[in-house]
Amino acid sequence: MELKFILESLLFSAQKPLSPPELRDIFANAAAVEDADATVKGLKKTKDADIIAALEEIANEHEAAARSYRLVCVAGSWQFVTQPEFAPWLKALVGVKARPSRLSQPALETLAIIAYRQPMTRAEIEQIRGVSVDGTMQTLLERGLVEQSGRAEVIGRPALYTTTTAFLEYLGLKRLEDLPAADELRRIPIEKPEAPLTADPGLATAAPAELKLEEANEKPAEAAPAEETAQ
Amino acid sequence: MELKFILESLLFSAQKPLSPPELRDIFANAAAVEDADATVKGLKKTKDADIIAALEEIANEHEAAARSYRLVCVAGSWQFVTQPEFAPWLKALVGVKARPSRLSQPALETLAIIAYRQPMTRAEIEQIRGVSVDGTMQTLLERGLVEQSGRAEVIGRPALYTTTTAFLEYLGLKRLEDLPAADELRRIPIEKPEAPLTADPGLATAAPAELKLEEANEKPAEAAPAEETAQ
Amino acid sequence: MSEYQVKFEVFEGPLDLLLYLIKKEEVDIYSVNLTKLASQFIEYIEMMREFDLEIAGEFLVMASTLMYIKSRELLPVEQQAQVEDEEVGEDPRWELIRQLVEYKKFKDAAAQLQTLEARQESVFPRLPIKMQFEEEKPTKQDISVFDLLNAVNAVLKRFEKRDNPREIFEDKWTVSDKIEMIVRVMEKGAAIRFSELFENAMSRSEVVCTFLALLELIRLKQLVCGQSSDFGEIEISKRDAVVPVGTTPDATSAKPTEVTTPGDVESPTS
Repeated sequence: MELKFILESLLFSAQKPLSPPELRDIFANAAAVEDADATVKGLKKTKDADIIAALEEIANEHEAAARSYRLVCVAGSWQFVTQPEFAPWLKALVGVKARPSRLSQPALETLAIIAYRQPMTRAEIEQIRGVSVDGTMQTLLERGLVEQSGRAEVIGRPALYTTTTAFLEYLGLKRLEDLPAADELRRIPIEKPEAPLTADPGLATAAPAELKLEEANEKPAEAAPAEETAQ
Repeated sequence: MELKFILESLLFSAQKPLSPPELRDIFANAAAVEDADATVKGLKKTKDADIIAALEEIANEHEAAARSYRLVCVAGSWQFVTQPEFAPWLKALVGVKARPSRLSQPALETLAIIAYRQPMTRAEIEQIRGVSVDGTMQTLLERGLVEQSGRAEVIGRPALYTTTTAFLEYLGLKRLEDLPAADELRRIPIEKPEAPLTADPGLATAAPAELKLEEANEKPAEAAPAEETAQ
Repeated sequence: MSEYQVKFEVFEGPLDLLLYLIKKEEVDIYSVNLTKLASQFIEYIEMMREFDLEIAGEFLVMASTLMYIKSRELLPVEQQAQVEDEEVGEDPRWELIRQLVEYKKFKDAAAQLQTLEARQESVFPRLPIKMQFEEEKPTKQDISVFDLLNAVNAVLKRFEKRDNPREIFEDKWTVSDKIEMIVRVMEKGAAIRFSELFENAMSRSEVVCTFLALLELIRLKQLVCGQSSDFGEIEISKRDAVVPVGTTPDATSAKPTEVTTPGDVESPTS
């Protein structure tokens, strides 16, 4: 039996890269078994140099065979590896999650609203965005960027949403206060509508409101605390 | 990129045997990734038949290459395995395989009868073996090598037994058809010779010319149907 | 005798014993002398009795079958035929041969399964080194604070349009003013901190204008933003030599999706 193929079978089955000394030890251990046959015993003292020469020969043969894998030596240890062009399928095999696509504009807007005005109910967000946010909220929740953090003390007790630690990590922020222009943007008052739909269970505490930039100058103090204490 | 090599790289990297449907799913998952390129997307709907054909081609190529490993199909799933002659060194590498103890002679005989003639009732098995099979059936059932698979439509409705996927795995078989000498054993054409048995005391009972074991192969057609309907 | 004694333990049943006896005679099953075989079998049973071994029922049943066959064989041919006519079933000789042949085939098959079983013990499946792909969870490149601010802006803009058509943006500051201001500040060359841009802001509207101006400049690739570390402050620097801003863009034309690309945000401060 050729030394080459024995080495190949070992590297083929090994769960880690093997160095010539490790391979040599395997030959010695195999020969130490009680019922080891002559071939096994004969390879007991295989020299490192012979092992290396055989490994190089195997590597060359696999290179020439040009299949989907190669035998490579990394830092003195040998292992079989697949060729890089198969990565897309191998990722699907090992279950590496596909890189999530960039957040859509609606999702970003929803996230921004929650980030600057948390905690918010879904109805409040929808009031500001003017559209349903079911889909985008789902995305944000799935990605762990926002989470439910209690319930508003209003009719229907709707869920309140806040951003998560993961959200801060994604943005590389230490804390929410580090959001750019956080103070300013947070203080933009959200006024209650003239005829608040208080009976609507979907509506939340801070009745969704108008965002009047110019009015912010006139009365910044009143609206701000309510929003900020919630954080 | 060839389908063949993609499949090879997958089986080369998989931690367990993969079936054609599992491989097909990997193709679909790889294609679902956002930045999947045209090749990856193009293989999205690879058919099982194409996968199987490619797998068989790979297996043949490795057989022909006659290296230390092969691609094999066991119970419908494909995996790379090393050739048995390298076992002494692989045992030194990974340790002796954790495998249940070998089957006893009675268990093997009972298993063989079920494997070739399934489905079988206990009484039919005992008819062939000439002894009770209670103990061995118990062993085979406990080891998951055979299972009950319905009841025979005869008086008493006795249980019918068949072999399991674990049986194929235990013996490293692709499918039941690959059992050694399967054709011959399934339809043993043991026919009563046309010439009456000799009545002379001390002489051979049967007319030997008519009843040679080898002849079983030559005239399977007549006896076969009766045997095969039992399956 | 001693041979039987040793062998007895491994006979699976009467058929197994019969096959052993046939094999010992070195004849084909079909050519075996059943009379002789019957004698040997019964002799064996007798011996088992002598040794006080428990004899399984199957062996006794087989012994009686063999005795019957033997007695038949000893009858003259004419009488034998008569007996045969009276019988309902198969010729017991043939029946026994058939059973032996069939059992022999499965015994051989069992041996082949045993070979496969032994072979499988030596077959090692490849258990590859676990692959490691770099974790590709979203990083800060996926969402930047600018995306976020931009989104806020988009919301604010739409909100105003929808609910306050009559309200007029307080025009104290314009986005173009702020663009010019930022360009002026940046001409000095050094990178500045994001917060510096807002240090002197007097009102919300000024903050928003400044911010929109910044976004616009990033969009026009005049400026780049980045963080030197994950929790570092955002820094703004010039992309390269100042390119005069041709037309002052309208702030609303700064479509959010165009504002930053991951690459822009990512670029480290030089």
